[in-house]
Amino acid sequence: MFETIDLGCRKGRRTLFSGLGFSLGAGEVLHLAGSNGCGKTSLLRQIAGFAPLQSGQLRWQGQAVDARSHAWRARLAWCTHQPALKDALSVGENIRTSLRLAGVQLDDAAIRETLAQWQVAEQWSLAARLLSQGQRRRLALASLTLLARPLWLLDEPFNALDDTACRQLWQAIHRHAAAGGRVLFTHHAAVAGVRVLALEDFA
Amino acid sequence: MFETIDLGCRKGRRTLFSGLGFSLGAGEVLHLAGSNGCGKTSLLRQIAGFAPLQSGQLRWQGQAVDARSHAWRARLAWCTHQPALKDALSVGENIRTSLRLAGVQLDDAAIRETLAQWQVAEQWSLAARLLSQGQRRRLALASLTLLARPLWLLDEPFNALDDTACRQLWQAIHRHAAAGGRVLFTHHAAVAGVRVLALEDFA
Amino acid sequence: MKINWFYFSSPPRFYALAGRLSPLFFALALLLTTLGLYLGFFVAPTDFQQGEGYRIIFVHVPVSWMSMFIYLVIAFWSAMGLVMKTRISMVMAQALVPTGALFTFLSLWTGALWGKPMWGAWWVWDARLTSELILLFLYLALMALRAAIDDERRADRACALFALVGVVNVPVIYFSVKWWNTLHQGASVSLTRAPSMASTMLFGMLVMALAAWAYTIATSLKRARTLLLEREGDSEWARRQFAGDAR
Amino acid sequence: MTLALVLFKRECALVLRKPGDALSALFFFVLCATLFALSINPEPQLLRALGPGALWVCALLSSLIVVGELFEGDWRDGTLEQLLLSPLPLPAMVAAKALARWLGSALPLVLVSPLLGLQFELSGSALLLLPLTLALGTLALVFVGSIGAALTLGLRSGSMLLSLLLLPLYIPVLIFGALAVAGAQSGSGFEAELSILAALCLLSVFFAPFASAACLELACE
Amino acid sequence: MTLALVLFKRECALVLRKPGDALSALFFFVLCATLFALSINPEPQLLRALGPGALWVCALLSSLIVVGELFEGDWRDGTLEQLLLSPLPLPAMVAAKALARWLGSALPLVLVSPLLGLQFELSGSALLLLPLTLALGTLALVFVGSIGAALTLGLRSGSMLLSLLLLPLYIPVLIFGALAVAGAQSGSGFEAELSILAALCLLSVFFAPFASAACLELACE
Amino acid sequence: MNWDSVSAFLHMGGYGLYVWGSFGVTLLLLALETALLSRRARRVADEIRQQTKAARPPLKPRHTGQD
Amino acid sequence: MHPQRKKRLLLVVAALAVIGIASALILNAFRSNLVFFHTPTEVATKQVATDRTLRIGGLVVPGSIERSAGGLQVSFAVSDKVHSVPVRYQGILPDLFNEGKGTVVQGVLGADGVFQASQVLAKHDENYMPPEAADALERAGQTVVQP
Ligand code: HEM
Ligand SMILES: Nc1ncnc2c1ncn2[C@@H]1O[C@H](COP(=O)(O)OP(=O)(O)OP(=O)(O)O)[C@@H](O)[C@H]1O
Ligand SMILES: Nc1ncnc2c1ncn2[C@@H]1O[C@H](COP(=O)(O)OP(=O)(O)OP(=O)(O)O)[C@@H](O)[C@H]1O
Ligand SMILES: [Mg+2]
Ligand SMILES: [Mg+2]
Repeated sequence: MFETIDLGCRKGRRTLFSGLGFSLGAGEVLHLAGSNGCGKTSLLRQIAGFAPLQSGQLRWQGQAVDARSHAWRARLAWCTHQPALKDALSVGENIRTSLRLAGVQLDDAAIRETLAQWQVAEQWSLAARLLSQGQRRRLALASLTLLARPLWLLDEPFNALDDTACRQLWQAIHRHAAAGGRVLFTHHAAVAGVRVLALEDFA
Repeated sequence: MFETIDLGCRKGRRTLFSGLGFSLGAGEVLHLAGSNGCGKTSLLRQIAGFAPLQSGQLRWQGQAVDARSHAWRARLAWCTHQPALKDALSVGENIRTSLRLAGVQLDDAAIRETLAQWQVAEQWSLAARLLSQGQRRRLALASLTLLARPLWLLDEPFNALDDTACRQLWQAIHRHAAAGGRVLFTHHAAVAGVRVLALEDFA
Repeated sequence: MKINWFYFSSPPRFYALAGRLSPLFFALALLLTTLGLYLGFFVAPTDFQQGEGYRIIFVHVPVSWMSMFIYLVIAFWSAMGLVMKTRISMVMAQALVPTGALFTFLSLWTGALWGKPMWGAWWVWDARLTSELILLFLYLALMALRAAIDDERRADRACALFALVGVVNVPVIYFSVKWWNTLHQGASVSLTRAPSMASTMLFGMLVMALAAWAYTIATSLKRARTLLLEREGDSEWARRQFAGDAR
Repeated sequence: MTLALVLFKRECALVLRKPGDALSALFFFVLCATLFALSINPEPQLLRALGPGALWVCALLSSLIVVGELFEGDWRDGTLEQLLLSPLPLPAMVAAKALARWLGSALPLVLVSPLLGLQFELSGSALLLLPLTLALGTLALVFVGSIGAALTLGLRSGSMLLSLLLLPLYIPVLIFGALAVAGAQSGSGFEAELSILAALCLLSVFFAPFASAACLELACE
Repeated sequence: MTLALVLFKRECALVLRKPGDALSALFFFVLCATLFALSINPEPQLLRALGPGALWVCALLSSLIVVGELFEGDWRDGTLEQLLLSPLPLPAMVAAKALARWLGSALPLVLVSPLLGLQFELSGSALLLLPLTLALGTLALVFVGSIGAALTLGLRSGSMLLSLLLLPLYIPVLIFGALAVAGAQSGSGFEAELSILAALCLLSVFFAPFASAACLELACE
Repeated sequence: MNWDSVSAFLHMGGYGLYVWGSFGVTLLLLALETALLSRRARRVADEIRQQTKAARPPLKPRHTGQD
Repeated sequence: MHPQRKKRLLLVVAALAVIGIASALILNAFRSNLVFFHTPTEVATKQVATDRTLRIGGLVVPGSIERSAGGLQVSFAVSDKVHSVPVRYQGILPDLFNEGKGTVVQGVLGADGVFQASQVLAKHDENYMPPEAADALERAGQTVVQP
């Protein structure tokens, strides 16, 4: 069980949210909803340990965790609007090294297979700078699914994706949940059949 | 009448589209659809004159136009995933100077009113670097609506916007069309009641 | 009859023409070099001041002239390419750069080798030498710029613009000896007065200069052909060139 | 014209908002000159022989740094595309930006230079001439540099290419600038060098924006 | 350890893919030294007196440029956040990046330095010692510089702040490096300076990554 | 004829090193450029030949007779 | 006039003006001294500073070359036919250095008025001819012109 207790966030003189708590069991998917600027990204960054917790705590299996510890970060997969691609390297090199740096050893064949599912296998030897916005997104998501981390933190992952890629991402999310993973994502459209946390309730 | 005749685009050894032609009358809105990487952004950049036309021509009221000429560019409003904000300047300074540079003279009250419609008036004196993704988008769109250019070229304008902002954008588009303007936009979801150009028909 | 100047600006026609001319000029260059070397070493007499050392003139002057002239030609083709938007102009501009850089380097090299025994220094910072060094930097910059840009069209135009910006340097090189008092000697050969040089010497030098011309034409045409193929390798006309022996 | 003024004001606002960025050129200049002065034997004769050249080299290197980021920010955040669509003619835009950059980065350097000249034991007239030549020279360097900045915008290997491209264009300015100061220092006259410097400055301020504008169009592709 | 190796390899691949970026430090070094030599009267005596100090100053300035962009790219494109989530300890990551950067940017400079030494008419043993001290020195400069780079990441006025922060840390390296070469040049011995330089190098290579790692955590907020 | 012997020719009145250094390097570099150029030309030709072969659809005589 | 045209015309006029001013400035520069070396006259009339390295160019005065015992120390005078400057030098001379020929010396002017050279360069003219022709010219009373 992953829980957050009494999280809060102030920016300047404005309180974005406070007293925020939710829990996320194994296999659960949580949709973090709220209007632009209400603090979704800020919350995710706190959970990932990139911004300090301003109040409250995070708990994993009932134990308080330090969001900046290695042990905690090793559980996370993180995907935002910056796809973390090196423009000068090819698609293949990019994904291969980013996986290896995340501690995942996979042979090229396995990587290519996943890329093919995301329809970017053809671009394998294209420099990343030449990719379209959607293709960059797809690449980031493909490497996400290969990481095998229990908790996914996705900030607007559906941005810039076309229908096929959106379906692919849904499948990936559900597959991850079915395997006991947890997913916390932000999205602006309503999604049927997924638990919603409206951030504005904590404003 | 704005027309494109026989446009084509090759990248590397791949042909993205060829023989592309469409026309866009006054008051028309055209949805440019296609999967990720099919060339929507490339097409828009050719029309805006940022990338050279590889074949064919553009016509405005029956006359061929040079996409790199000042006269042509003065007709365009351009909005992509880069909101053209200076991180160090405040929201107010940003929008004020970008409007003046585009040749529009407006007093702060008028600008603030529009910003209020887009719900970013509160952030008037916040540095742009502190804005959330959606707020940056909103700002870019607010300045777009103030520009009073006849042809809007919007690359995935709905990205990162929440429901309210999306509705706001639709209203702006329809108002622009009703006033005789033309809108060409890319979007991944299907939109009811808007003419669609499927780019993949020209692949 | 009206001459169609754009006739050879079509890639296949240019390719064919260059293919015919290039070997011709190579042969001419070889011939003229042999003749020039013979004249320079066996016919031209010793100089009254510099002894046998002056024979470097037969290579130094042709390469120096060529180094400046090639830059002018590059600027010409660049301007043509920017204004007329003909692809061949840009290809020609690109094709001349390495040869120009080579000649500039050789001008510096032979000049330094000549300066040591005659002046007593490999190098001095006088106006002629400095401006010629700047010319070398200009050529190197053109090559580096070309190499750094992936998109051919952008590379063409960027290099053309840069070449045009740098062209002011050429008159500076040429007139430097007149405008400033330099260690480098003044012009021995000029259009406005009789050459201050014995005619056998002058003749050898001119033959070598013609050889340099022929070499430049041959090399640049050949390189232009290659560049054209590299650029338009998958076009119909390029494939047709090799259709015969592709079986 | 008024549009150019608006842009100019925005650039100035940016400079004022992030003074550290603009002043980094000044800082680099001071650092470079001081380290050079420190690294040699502090004999007046030696220092005086070295001064004009060394200070000018430092100014040139700082200008190279100034120029490197002239269009970078606008290009990265999409402002450049919007500027291309504005009614402001591109050369005017380049001129406004270059001028603001010069005011923000090079002018402080010019003003500080006499102090550094003292460090190199420059004499009276050379101390006066140094800022004058530097003012003319850095103006030329920044404007000519804008061509290089526009050409290398968004390229791999940008910064090296930039220095390679600008080297041949910068050397004449360096030579005449240093010669003028050295001439004033030795009392052998500096008018000729100064007027050539002024000519170079005039030509580059007027013509470089047109060349840069053409290059910027390419960079946006 | 193997992860650090992966990162190291990626950095090397980046260097190879954009050699211009890495070599810009080398180019700056050569440029700086050459222009400096050019700007003064090329008298052997003068040059020889100047050589060690001037070359070391040029190397220091180039290192400053190298260091400035150490984490910038990773920070901008989101890679730094991913690296924070990787099992690779942060200090190891810093070390891998700094080492790769040193190999790509500073080593060429070290290798070329004897040629430039010739330009300044350095004598035999100084010519040999110059690359050795530069190798040790630039290693120290790059590693110490990584602290500054991490501290100023994403700050307004980054580059000025960076040089300001690093200057006091850099000066000891400069002094001992230049002294060692000058000692070899004049034949008055250089062992003491060399061993201090080696000590500085060792200390900074070992401890700087830990300091930088702490600063990087702050930068990502 | 200016020269009494081959050694006088090589000696070049004491300037042998300079004169032959100039001519030698010049001829060498020009030859090198020519060689590199023809190698490059050959490479491009080979590449296109291979592509043409690959692009040609096998056993479709209809297409070969075009033009 | 059409405003667009007017603007363009204005621009052209401005360009011409800029070119004009610039060329005036440059021409002005060439009228004054812009030099690789100074002449002995300039040195004699103290138009150059004496405490720093400079270059002096001119002809070696015939009969002025004196070699010291070791042969390495030379002294000679450089003149531009108006003034001449005595020069002292220790080192190897270039092959073309000779009496009546052009030279450029680099060094410092001492307090005693003797120029202490650290480098001596030979400057020759643009004439090339066989020795016989030069002899013939000389016999005809025409000296070979020096620049
Ligand atoms: C690195 C040193 C040198 C460089 C860069 C250099 C450069 C040049 C250039 C660019 C030219 C062609 C411009 C013109 O035709 O006026 C030239 C011509 C010439 N150079 Fe040099 N030079 C160097 C050294 C020398 C030396 C040491 C000598 C003789 C001792 C020499 C003798 C000549 C001659 C005779 C011409 C032909 C002038 C004419 O008739 O127009 N050069 N040099
Ligand atoms: N040099 C190249 N070689 C091959 N393909 C290339 C090259 N450069 C770009 N491409 C391809 O061109 C396409 C560019 O597409 P563009 O950015 O216009 O797509 P898009 O329709 O806007 O996509 P998205 O919906 O993802 O934004 C991409 O598919 C990219 O992979
Ligand atoms: N210093 C500050 N003073 C006031 N408000 C601030 C300050 N810094 C940031 N903010 C506000 O904090 C909010 C940050 O929100 P965040 O980026 O988390 O939003 P979000 O929910 O992810 O929005 P979006 O859907 O647009 O991505 C923004 O509304 C921003 O205006
Ligand atoms: Mg957000
Ligand atoms: Mg797109």
